[in-house]
Amino acid sequence: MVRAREESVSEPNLVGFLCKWCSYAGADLAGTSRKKYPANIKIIKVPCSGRVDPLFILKALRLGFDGVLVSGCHPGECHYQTGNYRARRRIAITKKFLEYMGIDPQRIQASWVSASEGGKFAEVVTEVTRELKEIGPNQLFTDERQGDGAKATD
Amino acid sequence: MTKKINKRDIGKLLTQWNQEFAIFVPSKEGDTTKMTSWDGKDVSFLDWYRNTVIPPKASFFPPLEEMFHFQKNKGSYDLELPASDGQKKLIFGIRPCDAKALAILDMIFKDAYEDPYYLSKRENTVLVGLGCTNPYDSCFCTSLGSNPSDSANVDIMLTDIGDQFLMEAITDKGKSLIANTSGLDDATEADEARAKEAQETSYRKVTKRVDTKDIEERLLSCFEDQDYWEKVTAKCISCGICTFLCPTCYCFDINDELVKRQGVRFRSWDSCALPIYTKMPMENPREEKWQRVRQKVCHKYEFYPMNFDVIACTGCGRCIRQCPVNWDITQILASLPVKV
Amino acid sequence: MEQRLRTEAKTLLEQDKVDYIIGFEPGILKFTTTPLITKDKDDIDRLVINSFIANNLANFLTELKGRVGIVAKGCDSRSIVSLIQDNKVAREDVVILGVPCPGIIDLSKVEKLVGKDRDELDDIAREGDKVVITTDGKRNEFSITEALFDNCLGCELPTPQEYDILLGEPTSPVAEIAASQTQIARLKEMTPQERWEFWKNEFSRCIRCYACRNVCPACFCQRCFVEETEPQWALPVPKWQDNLLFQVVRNIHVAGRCTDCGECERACPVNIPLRSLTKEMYDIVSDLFQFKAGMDKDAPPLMTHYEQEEAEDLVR
Amino acid sequence: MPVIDISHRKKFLAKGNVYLPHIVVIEKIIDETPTVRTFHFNFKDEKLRKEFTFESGQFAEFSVFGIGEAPFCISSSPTRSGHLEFAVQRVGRVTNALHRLGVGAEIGCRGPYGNSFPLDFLQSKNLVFIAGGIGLAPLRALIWNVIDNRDKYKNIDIIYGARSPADLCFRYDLDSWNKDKTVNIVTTVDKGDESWTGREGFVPQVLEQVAPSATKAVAIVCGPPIMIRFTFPVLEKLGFTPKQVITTLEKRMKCGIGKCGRCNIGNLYVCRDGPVFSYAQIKNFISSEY
Repeated sequence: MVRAREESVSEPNLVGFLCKWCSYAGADLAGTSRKKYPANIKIIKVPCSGRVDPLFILKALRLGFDGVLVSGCHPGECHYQTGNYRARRRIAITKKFLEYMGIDPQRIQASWVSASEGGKFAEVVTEVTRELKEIGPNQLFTDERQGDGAKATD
Repeated sequence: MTKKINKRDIGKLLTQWNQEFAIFVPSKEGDTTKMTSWDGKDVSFLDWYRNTVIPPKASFFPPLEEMFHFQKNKGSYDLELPASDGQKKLIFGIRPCDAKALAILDMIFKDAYEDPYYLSKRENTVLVGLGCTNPYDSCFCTSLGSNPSDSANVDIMLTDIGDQFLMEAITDKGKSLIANTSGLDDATEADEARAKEAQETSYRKVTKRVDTKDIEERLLSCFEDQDYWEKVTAKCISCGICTFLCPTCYCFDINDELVKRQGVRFRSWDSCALPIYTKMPMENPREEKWQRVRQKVCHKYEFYPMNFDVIACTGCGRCIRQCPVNWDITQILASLPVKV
Repeated sequence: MEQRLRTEAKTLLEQDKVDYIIGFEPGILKFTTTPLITKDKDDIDRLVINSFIANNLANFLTELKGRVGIVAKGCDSRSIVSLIQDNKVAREDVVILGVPCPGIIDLSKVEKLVGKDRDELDDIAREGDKVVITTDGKRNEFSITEALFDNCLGCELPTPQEYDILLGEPTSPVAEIAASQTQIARLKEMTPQERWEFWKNEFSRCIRCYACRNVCPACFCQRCFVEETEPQWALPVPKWQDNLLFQVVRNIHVAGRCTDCGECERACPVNIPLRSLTKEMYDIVSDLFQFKAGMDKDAPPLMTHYEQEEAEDLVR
Repeated sequence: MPVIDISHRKKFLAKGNVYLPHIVVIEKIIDETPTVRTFHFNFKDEKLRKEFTFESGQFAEFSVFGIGEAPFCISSSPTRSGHLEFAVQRVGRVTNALHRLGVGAEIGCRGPYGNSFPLDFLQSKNLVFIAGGIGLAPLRALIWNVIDNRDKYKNIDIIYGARSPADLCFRYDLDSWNKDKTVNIVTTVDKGDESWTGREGFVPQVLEQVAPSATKAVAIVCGPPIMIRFTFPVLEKLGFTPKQVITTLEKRMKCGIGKCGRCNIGNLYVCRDGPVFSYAQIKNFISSEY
């Protein structure tokens, strides 16, 4: 899945933390039902959206990813009852706080995608990718030595 | 060869030296102070400078330093040392305590294996010392064999004599620099007398004391006194301020970063106050705060003297001024429970 | 107040109601105080309460084993309550000696007001809503609002809400909210790019001494994420990127625990305006979830709680 | 100060810079236990491969580039040429990375550092080796040296313990040393399994049972700090004086050359003044710091 960055400089790199009970299954369904969505997303399966420490989001941005998507079960449908509600609080403060730091809040995205919503998953990824393309590559953590915002994808 | 220079001509002097040297002067950065590259005009530090928060050791042993680069090439590695700029440097206004600290650091960095990063910068640098006229209430250099006008460890020493600085060449490096510097006047006997008087006045202004007599033995005798160390370290928060800002602390860490097959090995300041400093996977010999503080005190006043015959503290007082809980090493040294 | 404190503290030790007393004693340097942590009644006479008791002593609670009598200003008492909410401290193990706090004097502001360093001053005295700074025998009067810490200017509850013994009459807030937020307001006027550059610049000064973390009562993790090596979340070296990542994540991790006590900023040896981060997070949490840290010891902590309907507009 | 002549250790600096590693190649990997591997390695540089020398007990700093650097003793004996060896227990970031490497991988190596076992002092003495777990690695560098010069030394006792039978390292060595009738080997495990027929019990206890004579003997100890701590008093009881006890220590190290500061015991640095110490040298500071 590692693209040669040189070939498509403007293509955003997105990392998705997907809850294994719903959104990951939703992504799977999008694939098996041949819904088209951009291949810009690198998926990391997590046991619950509540597992996503804002640290993961920062680390992804630090590594040069252009955006982060956290996706979990719809409110009320968490496999562990409350994990997604907690994720919601965390993401809300993270998004607001990073905006204050000077990071475009659109780089931090969240969605509720159930296991049956393959279509919604494809839509979300398409939409987020388009938005990330608009705001341009993540140069936040680059400095002289790393030049063009090197990706630590290897 | 003693000269003098008008204070208002310091800008001109630095401009002249700037031809040959990169000049570093005390500067404000935000609300903190350190030695940074001179901008070619600002000499306002002459008005506010007492000492910098970040010690000048940072110019020789920076908080973060690239040791070498490595490139990964199909499983093979090419290593490359960073190119030396070869630029000669001059630090203007270093205080006697900090200059002495560099002499202390020289010992460890020359010991056994030469440390190429530190020593190359050291060899390339001229130290122009500036005697203190207004030491802090936390300074205690006079207890450690130095004083606010100590010229022992600089190349050129300046002493404030009112509108002028008396300028003494101390080392050969300093002598040849002064010989090649124009616009200096010869100092008169009266100037030297004034300097002497100023030095004596400064000496008296340092009022804080530590008693260093038999300090190695005293520390050894209470090394195992856990109750004592626990009590005097209770308020320590185990941050790295006192060690990072200490002009004689030299501990460091080594870490790698690899991004897209391009890597760097860094060395960075480290501190014996942080638990992770000695942490091994199964065991930490200095897990407890009192052990770490004891290490800091003993290293400076017992172990370093055992190895190099000099106390690794110059009495600059930074650790006292900057401590968030106002922990004071001189209180510790004064309260050691000595077992005779 | 000081006399009352000494009496109460001595009684607590004598009646074996606590194992330790944590308070303040005069520092060695002029106009400073230093934490006094003791089991010994003979030390009690050294306890002081004055305009320089800056430290948030709640920080020591998670470290001490046993029952503790602790001197607490308004913000400190909220830190204690927050620790109780997080089950880090048991309410019955602390005796809170509450100090109604008229605001603490920021020595670096005083130094700037008169253009002299702390040790060059003869006296700093609070006289009502004035501060009188004497240098070279000369009195300089300033409004107290010019000399207090920023967080004291914006303090909502100077009198501890949670206490066992209140050592004086309740005080009212200084309430110079705008003055306490000047730096944040300045930042908010900037473009996002300018703000990022600002923080990048500030964090390039950071030396990673971790004083901000270690002085913070809300930072009580046994092992901080920056010390993890597998995976290594942040390089343990003072690169601005990792310094910034550390501080941002630290702020997110203490969201809902931070009481705006200002200790991180005060401790920072290179003067990074850390309170401009902590206070903004405090406000975000307050705006989004109407949550303020350490107000109610029986309330669930911010991050363990939720409402059915909230912050939904941020999710797709 | 303990001025020590280390000029012989400086022969192999890369480009004159003590921190710059040489590139070495892993030639063979042996699984010792589920968590310990021995790596056979050699220098990439032809000349260094021929000229590199070291002494039993010395260590080197090994780097996995991009991950970091860690010290390991050279566990092979200088009396056996052809390649060098070091053994690694998987416990942290660098050791995990080393365990992920395969034959042919390039790593960094700088050294040799530290002092070595005092062969002159050991000559004509009875030697009692006491090791726990991977602590056998540094002693192995000496044991092979001694066995290859067998006539210079008197009796050899080896007391070696591990947590379980599966945690015993270098079993192939134990087997070959055992063939020598003048070498007495006692192995023990903290807790045996069904197939274990040997001794059970901690090393210090077994040492007390075996009770080697202190007469004209030297004990050489290496193992986890807790084992070392409990072994010293037993040796004392058996009549060994502090000078008759030699140990090689491990602490967290970074630079390997006595500068980075963390590995001190009192004024001595494990990397520079050690890792081999007599108990007499360190007993002032060891109780509360090791």
